Amino acid sequence: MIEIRIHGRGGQGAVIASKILACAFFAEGKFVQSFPKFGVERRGAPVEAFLRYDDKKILLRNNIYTPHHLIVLDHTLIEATNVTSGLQKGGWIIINSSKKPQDFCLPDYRVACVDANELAMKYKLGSRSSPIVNTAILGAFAKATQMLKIDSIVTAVIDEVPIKAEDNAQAAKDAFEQTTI
Amino acid sequence: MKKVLMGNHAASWAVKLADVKMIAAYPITPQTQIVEELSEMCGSGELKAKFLKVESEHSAMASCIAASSAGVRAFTATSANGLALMHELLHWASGARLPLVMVNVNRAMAPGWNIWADQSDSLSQRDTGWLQLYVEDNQEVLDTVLQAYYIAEKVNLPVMVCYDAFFLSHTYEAVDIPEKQAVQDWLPPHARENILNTKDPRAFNGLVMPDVYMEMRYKLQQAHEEAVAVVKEAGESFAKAFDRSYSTIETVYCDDAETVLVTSSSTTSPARLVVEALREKGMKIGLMKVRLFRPFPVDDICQVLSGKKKVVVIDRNISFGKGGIFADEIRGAIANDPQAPIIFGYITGLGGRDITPELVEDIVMEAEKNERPERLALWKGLKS
Amino acid sequence: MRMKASEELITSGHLACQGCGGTMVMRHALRALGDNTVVVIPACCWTIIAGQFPYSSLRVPILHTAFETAGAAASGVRAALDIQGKEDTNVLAFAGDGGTFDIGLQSLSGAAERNEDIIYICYDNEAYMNTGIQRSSATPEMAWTTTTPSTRPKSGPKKNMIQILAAHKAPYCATANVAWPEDLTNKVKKAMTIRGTKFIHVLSPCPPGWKISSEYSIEVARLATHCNVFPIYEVYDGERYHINIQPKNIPVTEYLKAQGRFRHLTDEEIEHIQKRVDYEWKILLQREMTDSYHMNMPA
Amino acid sequence: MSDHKPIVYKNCEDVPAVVMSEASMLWNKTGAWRYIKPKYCDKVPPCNQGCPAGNDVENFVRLAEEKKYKEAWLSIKEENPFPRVCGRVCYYPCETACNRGQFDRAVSINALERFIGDYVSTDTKIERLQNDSGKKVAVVGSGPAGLTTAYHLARLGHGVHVYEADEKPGGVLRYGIPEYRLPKKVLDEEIQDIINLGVTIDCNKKVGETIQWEALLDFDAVFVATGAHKSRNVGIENEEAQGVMPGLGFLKKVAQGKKVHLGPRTVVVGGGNTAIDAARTAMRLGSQVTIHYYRSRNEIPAFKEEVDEAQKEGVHFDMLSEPVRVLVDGDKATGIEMRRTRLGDPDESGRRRPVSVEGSEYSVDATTIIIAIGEDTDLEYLPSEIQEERGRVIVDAFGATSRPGVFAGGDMAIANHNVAYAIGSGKAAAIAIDAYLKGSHVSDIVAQTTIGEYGAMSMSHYIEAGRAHAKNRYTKSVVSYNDINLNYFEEQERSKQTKLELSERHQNFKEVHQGLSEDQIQNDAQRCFHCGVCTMCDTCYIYCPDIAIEHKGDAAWGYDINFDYCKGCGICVHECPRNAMMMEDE
Repeated sequence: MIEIRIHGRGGQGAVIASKILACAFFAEGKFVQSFPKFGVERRGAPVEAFLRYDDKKILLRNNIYTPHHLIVLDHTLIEATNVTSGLQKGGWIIINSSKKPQDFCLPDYRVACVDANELAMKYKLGSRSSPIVNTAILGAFAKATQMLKIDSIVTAVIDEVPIKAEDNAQAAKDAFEQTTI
Repeated sequence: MKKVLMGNHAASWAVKLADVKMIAAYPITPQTQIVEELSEMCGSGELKAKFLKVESEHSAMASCIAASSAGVRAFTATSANGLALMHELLHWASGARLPLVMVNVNRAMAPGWNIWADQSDSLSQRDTGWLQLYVEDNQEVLDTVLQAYYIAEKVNLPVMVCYDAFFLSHTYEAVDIPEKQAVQDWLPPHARENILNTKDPRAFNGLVMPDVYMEMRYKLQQAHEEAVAVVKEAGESFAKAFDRSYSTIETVYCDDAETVLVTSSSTTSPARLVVEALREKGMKIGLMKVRLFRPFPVDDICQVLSGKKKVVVIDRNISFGKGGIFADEIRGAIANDPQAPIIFGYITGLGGRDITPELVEDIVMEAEKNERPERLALWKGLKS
Repeated sequence: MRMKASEELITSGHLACQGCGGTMVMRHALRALGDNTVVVIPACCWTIIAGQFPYSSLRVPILHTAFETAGAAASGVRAALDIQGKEDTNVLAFAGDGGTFDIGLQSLSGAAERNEDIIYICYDNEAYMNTGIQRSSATPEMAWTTTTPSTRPKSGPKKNMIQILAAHKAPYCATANVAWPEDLTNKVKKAMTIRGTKFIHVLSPCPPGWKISSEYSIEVARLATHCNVFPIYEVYDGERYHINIQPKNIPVTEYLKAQGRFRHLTDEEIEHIQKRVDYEWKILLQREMTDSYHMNMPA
Repeated sequence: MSDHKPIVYKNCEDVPAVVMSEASMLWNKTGAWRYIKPKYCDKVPPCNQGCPAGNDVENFVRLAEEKKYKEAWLSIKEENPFPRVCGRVCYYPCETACNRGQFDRAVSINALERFIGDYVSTDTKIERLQNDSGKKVAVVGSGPAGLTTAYHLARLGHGVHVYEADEKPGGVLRYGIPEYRLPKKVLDEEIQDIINLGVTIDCNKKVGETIQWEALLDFDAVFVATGAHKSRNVGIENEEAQGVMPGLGFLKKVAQGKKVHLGPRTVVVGGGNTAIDAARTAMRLGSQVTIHYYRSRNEIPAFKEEVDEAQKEGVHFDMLSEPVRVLVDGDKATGIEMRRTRLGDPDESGRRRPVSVEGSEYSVDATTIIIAIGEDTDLEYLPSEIQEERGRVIVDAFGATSRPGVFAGGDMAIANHNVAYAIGSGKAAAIAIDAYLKGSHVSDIVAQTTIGEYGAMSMSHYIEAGRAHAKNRYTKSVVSYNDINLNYFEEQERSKQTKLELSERHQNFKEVHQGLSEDQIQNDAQRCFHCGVCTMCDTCYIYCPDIAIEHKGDAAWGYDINFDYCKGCGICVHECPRNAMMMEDE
């Protein structure tokens, strides 16, 4: 069973990202479980969402404390919060950032970056002040982890995103291409 | 069709499939997405129902009672304080013998404000005459809401489907959504006698004098007793139609078990892992999931537990001054059995505290270690 | 409108007190509504008047419902009827003043805000009569009740329900009085032609509660209007006022002296009530007048 | 399942699971809650009590309101053969009594009666009520009393022979009331209705002269009503002079079409109706007229309206003046000496007594002096066994004299000298004679037939006590103004009769009052309170909280009270607009 934790800010779509990813894994035949950090979500405040997938039915009914991988929708969270808390060594950290992986000092982990903000702007997803990056970054996740196919991500995005589904899917595809590892 | 759905949306889908005609609801976390989704469904026209956006849970229940009295399938959903606000009307719905279905997403009662999982809200309503089913995962949410209509309309009693806040309500899992036609074939169209009808005008719920009130209450109790079989029948016929089977209780490894772990709702899932692991270690342990709480399936439970050495009950709820409610109910059910086991009642996970496999194992091992419980209410997971 | 007793939608044998005004309200309302009507009754005198199980004193279906739920229950019935294609069936919520002014105000407000297509009649006997004359927020100022003894009578004026409903922009609000049955039936008939929430507030004398002899029931109710204590008017869309019955402007003392519940009043207190009544009446007249300056909201 | 029986659940299984009604509450006989019970009872409207002729005023007003003019006419005719006459000449004590008068103004009952009479009479026949009894009754005098008795007796099946001293029937109606108030044609037509019933009117037959009293005794009964037509003398000097004439005599001559030469100035002495009639007649004959009356305008006994009309027509009034002597030139009167009076203390009638003012004499020129200070009866032809007192035959309430079988009525027997009373006395006598002829006792039917306190008799009560409309009427309980529930009435203007233009009233005898139009009649009929009489207004029905009042049905009049359910709240009685109900003990 693999556990993934997504960090974001309220309104960035961390929970949706978690769900889309779950759908993508589900499409690849996995058992999945996706859920937000059970709390009080407020716009702008740091939020977390979780994802489990497995080859058998998932029977855990608790929060994820020691994730295998992280997705970080906003690189400022890395300084602001202890994102790597409980993260298992060698795990991936997929960061939305124009910086390069080596710019982050995360020695125990594998880091991948993609400028999802730029992609969001390119496809006019969200606004400049609050770009919607949750779909694009999933392309980076697929690219970096290779745990699932980009096509699965694209299909899930198209199924799950209610508006601008194609643009979101394209953003994910672009991210897949532009991810730096 | 399988879809990744949050528990709340699984409930919404069931309501849509059941062809519910009237929904009245008021927002409360963690129930809200159920009715948000239903609102979307009504808005888009895929569900042809009236949706009353009432000003309180109390009015939601009042409207549902009224709509059901007027002969249509009605639905509402709530949690915690919302449910408590409905309390009076819960009696009204059962006393009026209405086949209402309500989802209650189990949430802790305030104060302090706590929106997380805790069964105390619905268990506080155990004496209102409603049937109560506690479910474990999102698939069961959908399947049970459908069965709830089946059961309710057979016994003319309201049914409450309960599941844990966030652990199910907000958690996405793959759910197999039955075809609409298949559901319609299995769940007969809503057709009832004794409804508000201007062609045959009757007064409902009027004054009942002492000379017959007791008989009517007796009939209500009778209906509850009969409902146990109906719940089983619903589960069996559902299994035939959809290949997923349900009953009043579910047992795992109980036949030869010396110790039986008893759980309900989402707590059952980690318990399955624990029992599986302990079995592998050679421990004679079984698991009993109690799905039907009202009516309490006394016979089914006693049949499983009679003769066992120990029964360990995990309660994510408490009846203050006594202890865990499932544990207490089981004690009461089996009290007259000469082969009654020793019952360990554990309270844990209140207010959304995680129940991890480690915690469950801890509980089981502690019970295994002690000959008898020190007291009725044993607490696990308190800060030390 | 002449009907045989057997054609009336309310039967004899009901359990109302002698001279009950609330019973007359139901009778007049049903004369207008006809048999294609569902009546929703929360806890109130009518819970009893309708007769105990297994009987009913109405020839239309009744849904007895909890005290505070008339608005919501009527909404539920409306929804269920509509979804079954029975849009032509009238839904009448029939509640007392307690169930309307006090405990049921929330669900009524909800229904009115949603503009449910229901007729809500409050038969106002100005106290909790069914439980034995306790004050409600419909109890008039300085009246005696069992919870406002004459040594400490009800303080503060009666709540203005029509204003509350008018503030909801209910399409039709009206007051009525059992002493003018035709006005009442006409209002119910008018309400039937208007979609949305119709609220009719009917003064309903209660001989035991008002401490009057039963035969004075109508006479005292009539005085209430002629003394301007209970003006009869309509409010359309919460804005346009129309007074239906021109009062004879009789001094309130005539009305008050006719009732035991006001027996304790001193001349000064009566004077105080008179002043308030005059004031309220003037305001009502002004509201009616303002009508001519009223600017309609653009469509 | 019967609605009228309670449902009994014998065992637990019987009890339904759902709280749902199975039957109505009709099994619950709430009549047992009652302490006292309501009752419909028609009472006496004050107009009915006030009508000396015993008209069922309220009834004919109601029928007129329903535009059932023929029924209204028949209703009057049941009591009174002279609706058209009364509609013109009655001084309408009914209107004086009318409760509406205290509210705004009385209903125009008199004009209504006239309208009904004029509207219907010519094409409707009055039927006899009973077959020929074989009995014969002699009626002496064909004035309103005699003709009324004749009329009722004929309807009751008796043979009636009327003896009239004059050449034509009608008495005072024909010879005392001028044409402009009562056209002879109207009178003739109403008399014809009486003749049509088989009544023989034998004119030019005067008892004691052309027929003897004894001959009358061959009849089974005798009714005498020869009126009061002997004009009183003032008792002053030269009263017998040429140019001085009695009022009634003057009017009779005019009525007979005889030429009367008045000269340019006529003085009328007196203030009664005869005086006014004489004055107005004299006006119409072209004379200037002055009325001298020894009290003031307030005390004048003539109908106020007549006095007003006279004044409008140009009659001068010289009040507080009394005649002293007739001034003559030879045997011809040239004027009259009058003297001023002043008002002193009230006399037994309550009016202030005139007191002569000595030394205030003055002369008035006159070519004619009409003395109209009252009329007396002439009882000389009656045998002594018939007792008299102060010039009147002594009779009981039904006109029975001291001699069995002989009855008397009209001005010769009663104090009130006017048409309505005469008609009333004639009817009372007819009832008494009928009873006498049948050998029954009048005393048994007094209560039943007397309406109210003033002695008016109801023929309908007499002939058919069981008739639907009269059935419940309490003959003594008169509805007062305070008994009326005024909440149900609004002020409404009284209809006003149009009158002949003043300019058209000279040199002719055209009828002055022109009656009311149908619209006016409707207006006034609707103003009627219907005191004490159920009009099926539905007030009781609509307010009954217990649905215990039920219409009798499409055809029948009135309501039934279902005492199985009536809780006795009393609202129906209290709210009845017209006091046609009452509460009574269980």
